[in-house]
Amino acid sequence: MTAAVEFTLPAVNVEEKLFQNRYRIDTGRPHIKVHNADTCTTCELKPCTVCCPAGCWRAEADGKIELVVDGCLECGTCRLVCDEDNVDWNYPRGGFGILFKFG
Amino acid sequence: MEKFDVIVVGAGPSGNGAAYTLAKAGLKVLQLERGESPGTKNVQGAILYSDALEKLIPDFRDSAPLERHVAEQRMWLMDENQSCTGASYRDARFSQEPFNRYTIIRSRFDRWFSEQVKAAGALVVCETTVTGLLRDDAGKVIGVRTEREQGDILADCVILADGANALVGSRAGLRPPIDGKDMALAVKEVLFLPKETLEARFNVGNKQGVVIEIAGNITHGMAGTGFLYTNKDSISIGIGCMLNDLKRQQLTPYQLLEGLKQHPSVAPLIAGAEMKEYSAHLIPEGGYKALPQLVGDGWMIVGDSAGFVNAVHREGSNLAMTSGRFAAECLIELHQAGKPATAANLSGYKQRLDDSFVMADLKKYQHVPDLLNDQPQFLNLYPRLVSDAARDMLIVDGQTKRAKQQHIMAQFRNKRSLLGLLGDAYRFWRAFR
Amino acid sequence: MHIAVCIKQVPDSAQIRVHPVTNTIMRQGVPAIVNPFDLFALEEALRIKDQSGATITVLTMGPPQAEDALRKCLSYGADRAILITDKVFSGADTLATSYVLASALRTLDAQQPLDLIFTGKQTIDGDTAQVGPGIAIRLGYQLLTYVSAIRELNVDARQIFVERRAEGGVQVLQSTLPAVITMLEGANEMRFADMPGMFRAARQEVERWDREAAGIADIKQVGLKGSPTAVAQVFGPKPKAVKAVRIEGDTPVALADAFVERLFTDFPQLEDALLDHLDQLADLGAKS
Amino acid sequence: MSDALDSAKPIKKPKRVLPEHFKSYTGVWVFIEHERGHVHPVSWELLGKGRLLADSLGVTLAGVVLGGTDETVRALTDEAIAYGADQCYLMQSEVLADYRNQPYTAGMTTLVNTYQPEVLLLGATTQGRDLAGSVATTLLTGLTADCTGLEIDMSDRSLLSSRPTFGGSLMCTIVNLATRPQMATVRPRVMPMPERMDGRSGEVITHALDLTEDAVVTKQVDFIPDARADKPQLAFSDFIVSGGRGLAKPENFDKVFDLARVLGAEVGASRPAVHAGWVDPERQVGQSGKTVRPKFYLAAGISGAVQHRVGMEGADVIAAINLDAKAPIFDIANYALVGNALELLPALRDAFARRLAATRAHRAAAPAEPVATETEERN
Repeated sequence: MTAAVEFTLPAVNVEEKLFQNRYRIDTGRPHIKVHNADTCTTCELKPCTVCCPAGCWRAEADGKIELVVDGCLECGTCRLVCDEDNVDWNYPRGGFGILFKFG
Repeated sequence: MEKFDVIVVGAGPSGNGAAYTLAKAGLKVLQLERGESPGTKNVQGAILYSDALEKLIPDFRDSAPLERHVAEQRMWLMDENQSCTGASYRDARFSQEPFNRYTIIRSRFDRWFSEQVKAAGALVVCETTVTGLLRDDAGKVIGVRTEREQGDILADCVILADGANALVGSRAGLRPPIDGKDMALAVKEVLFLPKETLEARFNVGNKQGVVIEIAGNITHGMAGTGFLYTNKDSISIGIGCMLNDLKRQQLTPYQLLEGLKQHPSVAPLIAGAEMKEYSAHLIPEGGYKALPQLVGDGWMIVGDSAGFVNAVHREGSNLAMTSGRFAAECLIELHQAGKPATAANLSGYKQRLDDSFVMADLKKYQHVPDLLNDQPQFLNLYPRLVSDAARDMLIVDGQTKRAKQQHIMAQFRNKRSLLGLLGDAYRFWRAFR
Repeated sequence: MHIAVCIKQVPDSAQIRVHPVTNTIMRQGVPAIVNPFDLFALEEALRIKDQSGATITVLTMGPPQAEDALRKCLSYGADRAILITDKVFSGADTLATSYVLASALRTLDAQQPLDLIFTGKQTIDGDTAQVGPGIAIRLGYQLLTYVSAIRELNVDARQIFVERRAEGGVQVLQSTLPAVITMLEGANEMRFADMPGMFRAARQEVERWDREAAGIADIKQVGLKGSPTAVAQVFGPKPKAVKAVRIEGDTPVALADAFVERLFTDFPQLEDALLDHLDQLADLGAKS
Repeated sequence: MSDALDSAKPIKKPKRVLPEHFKSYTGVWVFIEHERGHVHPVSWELLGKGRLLADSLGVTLAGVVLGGTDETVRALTDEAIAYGADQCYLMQSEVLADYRNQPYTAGMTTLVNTYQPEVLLLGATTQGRDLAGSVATTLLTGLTADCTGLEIDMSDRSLLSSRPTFGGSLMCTIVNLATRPQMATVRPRVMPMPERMDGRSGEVITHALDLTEDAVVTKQVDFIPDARADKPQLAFSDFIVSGGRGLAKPENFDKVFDLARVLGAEVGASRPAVHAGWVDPERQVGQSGKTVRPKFYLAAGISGAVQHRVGMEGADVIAAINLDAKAPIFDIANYALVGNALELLPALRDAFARRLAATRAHRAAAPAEPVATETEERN
């Protein structure tokens, strides 16, 4: 009686969402770093690129990871989903980073 | 070097609960917060449960920035694409003062709460991240280290209210690092609508609010739920999933949220609203079994940092405030008796928790996280079957009702063996009893 | 050495959005911050304090909430904070504002003589860049605007050398103290306050000056009454309705030629401007 | 919480009576800004706009030239008249040779107090805004900064000055209630450039400045033109070529520099390109970088994320190169060049070089008449 409709999630431009947020960028001092960039190259699923709610992690064509933390929401997801424990994760310096207007 | 009776790390509900109680009792309190002002790093749905705050500030209703009191609760089961089966509960008593639950906007609420903490006499320093703990030769915690120059500060006791990531305690080895399997990731948007439009759409009066909790395939088979809360002139909408599921399914959280927003039963409620903020937050949903050690020599852990979240009832901030208050009360007792903050003396905090709803509730649902992790059919299969069933019953197509019932049962049986159904029923009962 | 830094608490205008459909201002959740340009002024003052010692007084005219902005300045290392606040000041335009600030600065100077007054090149809410010059004129101090660097400061000789952003270059100016300096953005980077600074900001009292304490002589020159200008209308910008013209071409070269032709046909003045610009560059190249 | 922004909302002017002694103030003045022999084009743009304002008021339009004693300064009065001025006030003195606030303020206030104009316009440049602020305070009159639109309200002959407000997301109109002159600084490149009419005649009124060098406190000891400075001057550039992640490799940025050289343009970059370390952070355009407002902006291999857009969408003409025809940068561009930036950049370099050389050759052969073009005022 009911046929399951094949469902695809809508495409989302997360940058547009982040644009609404308030940040104070600590230029030149990213609070998240990768311990060893080569490890990421061999990581197959790259869960950070999927799970990060701010799209900070992007996979490059050559298998490398590009990390831009400017839009980071400081949730901590990337640190937890990394199977290689390859994320050097800290909070930004006091007063920097995401500044929620509503929270 | 500055020295305090107690340093509270973090200015969320648990930290504020602790700092407020301590300062009121006359202790020399320093509260450190890494945000620009209290609330700028905090994310919640958000529902405020009066009881926990009332015990701290009985007349909070006179001055706290409250959005709407909850006049109606809706529970929706959603299919990922088309349908939604729901129940709503509105009770006139919900709209009688004193109100039991309110929607709040955390940044405003936390700022207000922090004003109360300051008025009580605590020194609140923002924009300062605690990076580590200071310990004496015996290992007792004697203060904190901040990232700022000349940033070491001493205290007789440190209360860690630093939130879900629990970095300070984990790095100091006071507790194990948090585990991805215990954590849910929630993403949320705040959407603004004119007050009148909002009240008409949700069928509520001035100051009345609606809470919608959403389960079902909207999370694409992952353990998780969605929510939609009405504020004064905005809507908070979000969705949360267990982190490990998200990782396994290779789905981005913002796509899930977009799916929820575009669902036919949600889209009309938020149509034309302007999105003003997008946020994300981890929620420690490991429950009772994931609780770390809560006290040691010179330290206590409270709130999200300890994992005090009742995922089943979507409670957290009340547990946080209560745990902060208990930690403070224990410390006040020691302070008045002139006793040091040793692990043994601080165990009074744990005792208070054990004797309260905090531990009782967490124990009650201790099997739920495992159940949801191991038996995804509860979130995946059943909602679909239920919504299909409702659809079958509601469509008038000349079939007899008995035939429809038989078809529905057959659908259930088809998807899950009779034994499986019985087993599920038993597991469900056990986990929630 | 006594340095005054004039700051302003402003709404974080980057957070102000206009609703695309209803064309209304959305003020929800727009926080108040220290005018970012003023932080360059404060940092420059702090560097002088670091090098040769100075007392730094920050002051602002504003509502009681502006105290937060002053506290922030205390955390960075300012010594004293004064909030000039009085109901009669509200509704001030830049002329009335500079009158109040100049009066307060005169009072401050009487307490401890001022050598330098710093402020940002402009605020991000008013964007006028007029209060700095206004203060200098009213006090009769030397005015140095759009300063990108202080080259030399000799307090004993009452002499200062600065680099000033001019059109087409940088002016190096020699002047005397006392002077009013408006700092250009990017001139420095605000420091990260130390922990004692954070404690001081949390504990220290912010002084409040009303019109009497500020030494206001003529009440008709402040607030709405003292403001010759008024905002008569606020309206939304006309939406940018440009649709990109797609340039066609079979090869990159054909496409590039087609584009250049089209560009200079649509915008002939652009080609003139480009040629003038190239001539200017050639001139400068030949001179240097 | 939100204010309706109906642009049809009527102008609300607080009631204020113009004092009697201001009623005789008449005429529209434009400050002719020049530095080291170059007139800032905004001065001519203002003469164009001033002409319209003067005509609607039925008064004369005057240029105001302050400067050193050499002949080139005097020659500026002819130019001002060619650009539409009926009169020119000329004040020449050794102390006015380089722009300095004190003597220029003294000069301008003397002229205003002597000849009493009702409107005084200056460019919103570092010179114009420096001078306007101190002149207005000295005269105790109202000044509206950084305007993008000027109109006359004929009901009371007042100047309506429009300018962006709230971080550029809204516009407001400001009026001067009860003082004269009504002063405004106007953003460069907002008003159209007027047609130059050589041979137009006008009156030159010279006025001496009673100020000697020993009374001027601040001295100019050096001037460093931008071309000699080693840092990129993005914020002040009229021509910018920017590159982004689409260039794929740091060495491909050379192609951006090659094109920029032909155009005499500054090189900008998107955040990812800067982040990848391909170019200096000084070159970053966007939310966390510089905001630019050039005459021409070319974006190569930049997708057009909002954070980049907010830094450059104020450019007069935007062209974008991108492989993806749906790239968001094309939403705000005037021209879409769909293709590979690595091929198109060298092709553009050659195309521009050929075209510019041809135009120069053509003009050298036959001195061109000024190209009269319909330009519309942009607000």
